Amino acid sequence: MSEGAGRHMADSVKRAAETPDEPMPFAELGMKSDEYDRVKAILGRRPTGSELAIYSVMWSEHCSYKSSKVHLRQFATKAPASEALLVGMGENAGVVDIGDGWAATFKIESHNHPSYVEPHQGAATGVGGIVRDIMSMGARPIAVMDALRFGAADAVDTRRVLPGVVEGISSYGNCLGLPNIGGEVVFDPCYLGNPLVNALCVGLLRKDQIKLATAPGPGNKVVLFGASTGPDGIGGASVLASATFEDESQAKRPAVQVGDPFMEKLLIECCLELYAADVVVGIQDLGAAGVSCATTELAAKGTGGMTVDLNLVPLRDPSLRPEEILMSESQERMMAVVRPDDIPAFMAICRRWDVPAAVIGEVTDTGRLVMTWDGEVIVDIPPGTAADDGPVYERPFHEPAGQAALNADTPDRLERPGDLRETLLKLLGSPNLASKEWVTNQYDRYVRSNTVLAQPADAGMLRISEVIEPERRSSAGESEPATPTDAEAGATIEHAEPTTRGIALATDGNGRYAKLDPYAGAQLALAEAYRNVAVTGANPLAVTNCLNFGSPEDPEVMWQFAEATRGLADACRTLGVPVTGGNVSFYNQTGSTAIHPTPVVGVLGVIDDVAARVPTGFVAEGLRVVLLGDTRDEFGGSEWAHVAHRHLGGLPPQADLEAEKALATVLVEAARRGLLAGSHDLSDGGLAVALAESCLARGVGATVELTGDAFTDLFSESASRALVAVRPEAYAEFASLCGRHDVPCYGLGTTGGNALVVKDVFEVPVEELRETHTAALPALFG
Amino acid sequence: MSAARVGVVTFPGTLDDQDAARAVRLAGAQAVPLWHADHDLKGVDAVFLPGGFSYGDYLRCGAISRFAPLMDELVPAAKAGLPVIGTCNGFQILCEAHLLPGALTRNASLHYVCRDQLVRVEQTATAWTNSFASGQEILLPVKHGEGRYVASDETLAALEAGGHVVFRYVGGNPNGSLNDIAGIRNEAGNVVGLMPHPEHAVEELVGAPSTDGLGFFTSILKNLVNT
Amino acid sequence: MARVIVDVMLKPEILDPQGQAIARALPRLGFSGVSAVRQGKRFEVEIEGPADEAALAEVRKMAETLLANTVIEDYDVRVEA
Amino acid sequence: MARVIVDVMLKPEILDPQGQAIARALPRLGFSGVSAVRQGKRFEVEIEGPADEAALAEVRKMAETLLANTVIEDYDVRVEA
Ligand SMILES: Nc1ncnc2c1ncn2[C@@H]1O[C@H](COP(=O)(O)OP(=O)(O)O)[C@@H](O)[C@H]1O
Ligand SMILES: [Mg+2]
Repeated sequence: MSEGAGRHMADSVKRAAETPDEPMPFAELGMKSDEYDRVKAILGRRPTGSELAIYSVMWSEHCSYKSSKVHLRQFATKAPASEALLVGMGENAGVVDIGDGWAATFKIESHNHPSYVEPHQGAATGVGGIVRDIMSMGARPIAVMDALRFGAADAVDTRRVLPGVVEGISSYGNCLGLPNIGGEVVFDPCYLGNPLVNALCVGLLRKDQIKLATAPGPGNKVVLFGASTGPDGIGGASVLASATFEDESQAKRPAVQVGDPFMEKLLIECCLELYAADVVVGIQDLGAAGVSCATTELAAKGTGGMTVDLNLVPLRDPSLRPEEILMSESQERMMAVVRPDDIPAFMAICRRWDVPAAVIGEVTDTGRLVMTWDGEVIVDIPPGTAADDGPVYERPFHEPAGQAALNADTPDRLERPGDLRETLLKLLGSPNLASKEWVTNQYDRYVRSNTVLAQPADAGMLRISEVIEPERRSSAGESEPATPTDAEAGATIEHAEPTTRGIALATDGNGRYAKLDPYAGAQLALAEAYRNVAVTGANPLAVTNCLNFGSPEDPEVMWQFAEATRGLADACRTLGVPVTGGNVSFYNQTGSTAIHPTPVVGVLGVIDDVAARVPTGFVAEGLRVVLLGDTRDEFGGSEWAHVAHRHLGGLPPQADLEAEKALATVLVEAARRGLLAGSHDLSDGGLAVALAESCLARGVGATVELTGDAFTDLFSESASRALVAVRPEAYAEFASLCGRHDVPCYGLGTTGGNALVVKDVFEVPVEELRETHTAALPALFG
Repeated sequence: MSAARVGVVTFPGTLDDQDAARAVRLAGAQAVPLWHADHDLKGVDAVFLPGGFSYGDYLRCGAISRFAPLMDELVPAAKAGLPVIGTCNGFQILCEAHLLPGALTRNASLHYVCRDQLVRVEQTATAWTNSFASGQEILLPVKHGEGRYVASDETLAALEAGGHVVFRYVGGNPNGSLNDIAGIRNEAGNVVGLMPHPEHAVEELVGAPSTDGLGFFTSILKNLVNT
Repeated sequence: MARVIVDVMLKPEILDPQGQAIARALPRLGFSGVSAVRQGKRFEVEIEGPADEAALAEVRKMAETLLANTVIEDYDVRVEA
Repeated sequence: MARVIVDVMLKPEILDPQGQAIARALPRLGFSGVSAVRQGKRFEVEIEGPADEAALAEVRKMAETLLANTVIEDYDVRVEA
């Protein structure tokens, strides 16, 4: 029935008023009947198909955080006072003051499920999405990181998922010119059907250039720019488009989104030039829920009203219905609010970068978001009701039935090894502890020329040295005289001299610890990332987090979530580092079996002078090897229990946050005074693995002596510990610094030679360590 | 007398232009931005075609860029003797533009590779390598997915016979290049292309653990002063 | 000995950034009259025996499981003319 | 409106690691009887007018200068059957 213009009429507001009882497919769109009733109450009538599209996506778990909100609030209410925090939770990404007028914005986000369905594209678009979040704050993205979790390394499906995910991250991030400065690769059978792909991006901007997602100023124009809108990721909306009209065109609607990193690179440069030209009043990236989300959020945070003509949205597929346009998750799109006088300049910059752009609407002060299609009003809603007033659930939770038994099954019953040399090699060659070079060699870590530390390092570190003004100027080829980018012929590339300042970033998370005790597990994740930043000499400042859990409708999962958020919020307060933003990923489960609760925590720190950064490991011979922190008999959730016995039980290591804080203070101060020649934090695999990795860093061996039980000393995973290499002449000063802060400090031995020697226990040539460490992943993945 | 002026070209998708400009400045020259859409070389003394993913590396690396208006100016200028260097994507563009023979294809490993790579300087008689000693081994990062140099047997034989292979990988070939070729030059020696990145090995603190890349920039300065 | 051709193209509804970039570049290169370009893959599979129904069925299975990613791609198998 | 197909394959003397990797993987996946695989590109070019000789000449030029790198690749242009 495609006569006439070949286009069906859309369900209009007028029609909705006339057909109040027409059944709408809210359930198919994942909406509960009480939620649907609320929409009707808000509007005083049934919603149109387009309105239902908007409410259903905006009130989805993903966009509204309806199950997590009540718990996430603690990050704000318990947040420590922080002078560095410029923009906190609730914006696209948090912003922190890093000194000298510079600010950094960073955030981590999940793209788990899409990466299982289509690993390459899922992971690639995960990177693309988080990069746009950072751009929308007014920043230049300067680096990415990726925290990954897969099923068992030798599982057949892992061989499909891992190479695809890595290739997706590699192809997208490399093409954007963003150095990849760190991340994690962890294997555990619990992630087999639910791999985790958490991508982090950090951006840099001047403190006074922060942009916000807001649409103020009636009369200002709404511009959609970037890729055209196609039928990507709108599985649900097709139901709607065909529900009220029998329609033949809706058969093929892919759930998979394909990324175009080249378009995103153009968008980055285009946005930066738009910001520099000061032609952007407000800006929002298009991610989940696409145009629905961008228009409702911009309008809700601005003057409160907006009109949009959906016919003006540039389409890749002309058969798209308005409901589908609203829900499309096509990648590489942004929405800006622009003063009418600035439109010519805005469009000229977009043209210069080959970025398609279209004015699709206008800001109003009516308090209504009004959208039209073929001249008819199809949406007329108060935008805040969709963007901010979504449902909030106090989901029931209780401790899992097996939790007490799990905690009672301690590793004490496990047989401890006689041959510790063999144990070390077994751990070092196990997929979780083996070298991740197979992965990281596929990532560009050098582009932008500011990478001070990257793989293999405890934290990635970047020098702050950025061009403030867009430097690439054309002297010809632009017709509009209004173009703000015309520059004199022969202009040299403008630049800011590199500062000495730097930022460091680390992400960590341990699902086994969190499974044993989600409260402590989340704290340990934070403690490890915090420690990884501090061992490089940077002062930890702020936190982002990605909370990966099973179904919130399962009270046992919800308990894990409640405990983890409580633990993380408490630890942030104790350590004095606020949460600036993050992401929740629920429903990571296969059938009724959830993944281990996996809070992944990212910490950002600042170092005044990157020349004072402490490299990872043993960099020279003749250094004193010093262990900081106390070692207890702690094997619950340890890598040893996992590798040697496939055992998970007992309690995770104790999270002593005061000790963690003291350790960081000592590390940062010692770095500032130039006392440390090298360092490495202790985590999975304990001292033995830290020693081995330190030797591998530059091929320098070491001889150390233990005082307690060798197995415990070598393999326990007690937290709040680090290994440092100190020049002999600096040792006294360093030891007294430790004393002043009550940080236990044990001289273990000296660096040098071609082997790791643990006196009276074992000796392993560095080459043998290297062979074991590097062979594992290539053997599995080719 | 003003400093030597080295043009640094930006195509859509170029990534290492800032880095190249910084390296040019570190060496004491002036970096002049050249925009792909301009028909204007701005009177520069030499041109650096930096790495990246121009046009997303779509179709083939460098295939679309070589049609840029700027290339209409650059190709005749290079043929007339203007010193030009292309690194990584810049090398690919030079091959696509037929300023250098052969082609760069998908790495034999089928993976993108980023690593610190030892490279032997085989030829110092070029505008960009005269500061090096012949046979000198230098450490530069490679980072590319399509760096495997291929050419017909005749071309390869001619390159070798003429001494036009300027750089060779040593201690492992990262991409399967024929004859371990990392970089080549044209007949006249003013046009050089290589896959490794000198601009990422110019400062102690950042990039690869080496400052060997500086030699490229001191070479071109020496060359410009001498002419 | 026979040669079987497997053509693999992105499904029509899936974004083809490469094809789009080529199509956008064409006018600048002086080519007009092209409304769209899509880029896909072509495989030449040399089989040892004759290209009979059994062999083709085998290649089809190969296309389905290995050569094409059927989440986003369609394929077509034929004996070379 | 017509569709012109451009097939681009590496010249036979140029190593094709992608094709080789596929050929090597086949036996592991249970496929036998394949002696070689080569991977190339297939372009679908939609032209606005009819696929007459003039249009084909234009596409051939496009293939020669842009779609294929004739240093290493051969191409074939044809109207879709
Ligand atoms: N997925 C990844 N992406 C980028 N870098 C990674 C990734 N996985 C590991 N790395 C890097 O490899 C190095 C070693 O990793 P790992 O052994 O997990 O470090 P740690 O034990 O200190 O957390 C680190 O520099 C880390 O940032
Ligand atoms: Mg670490």
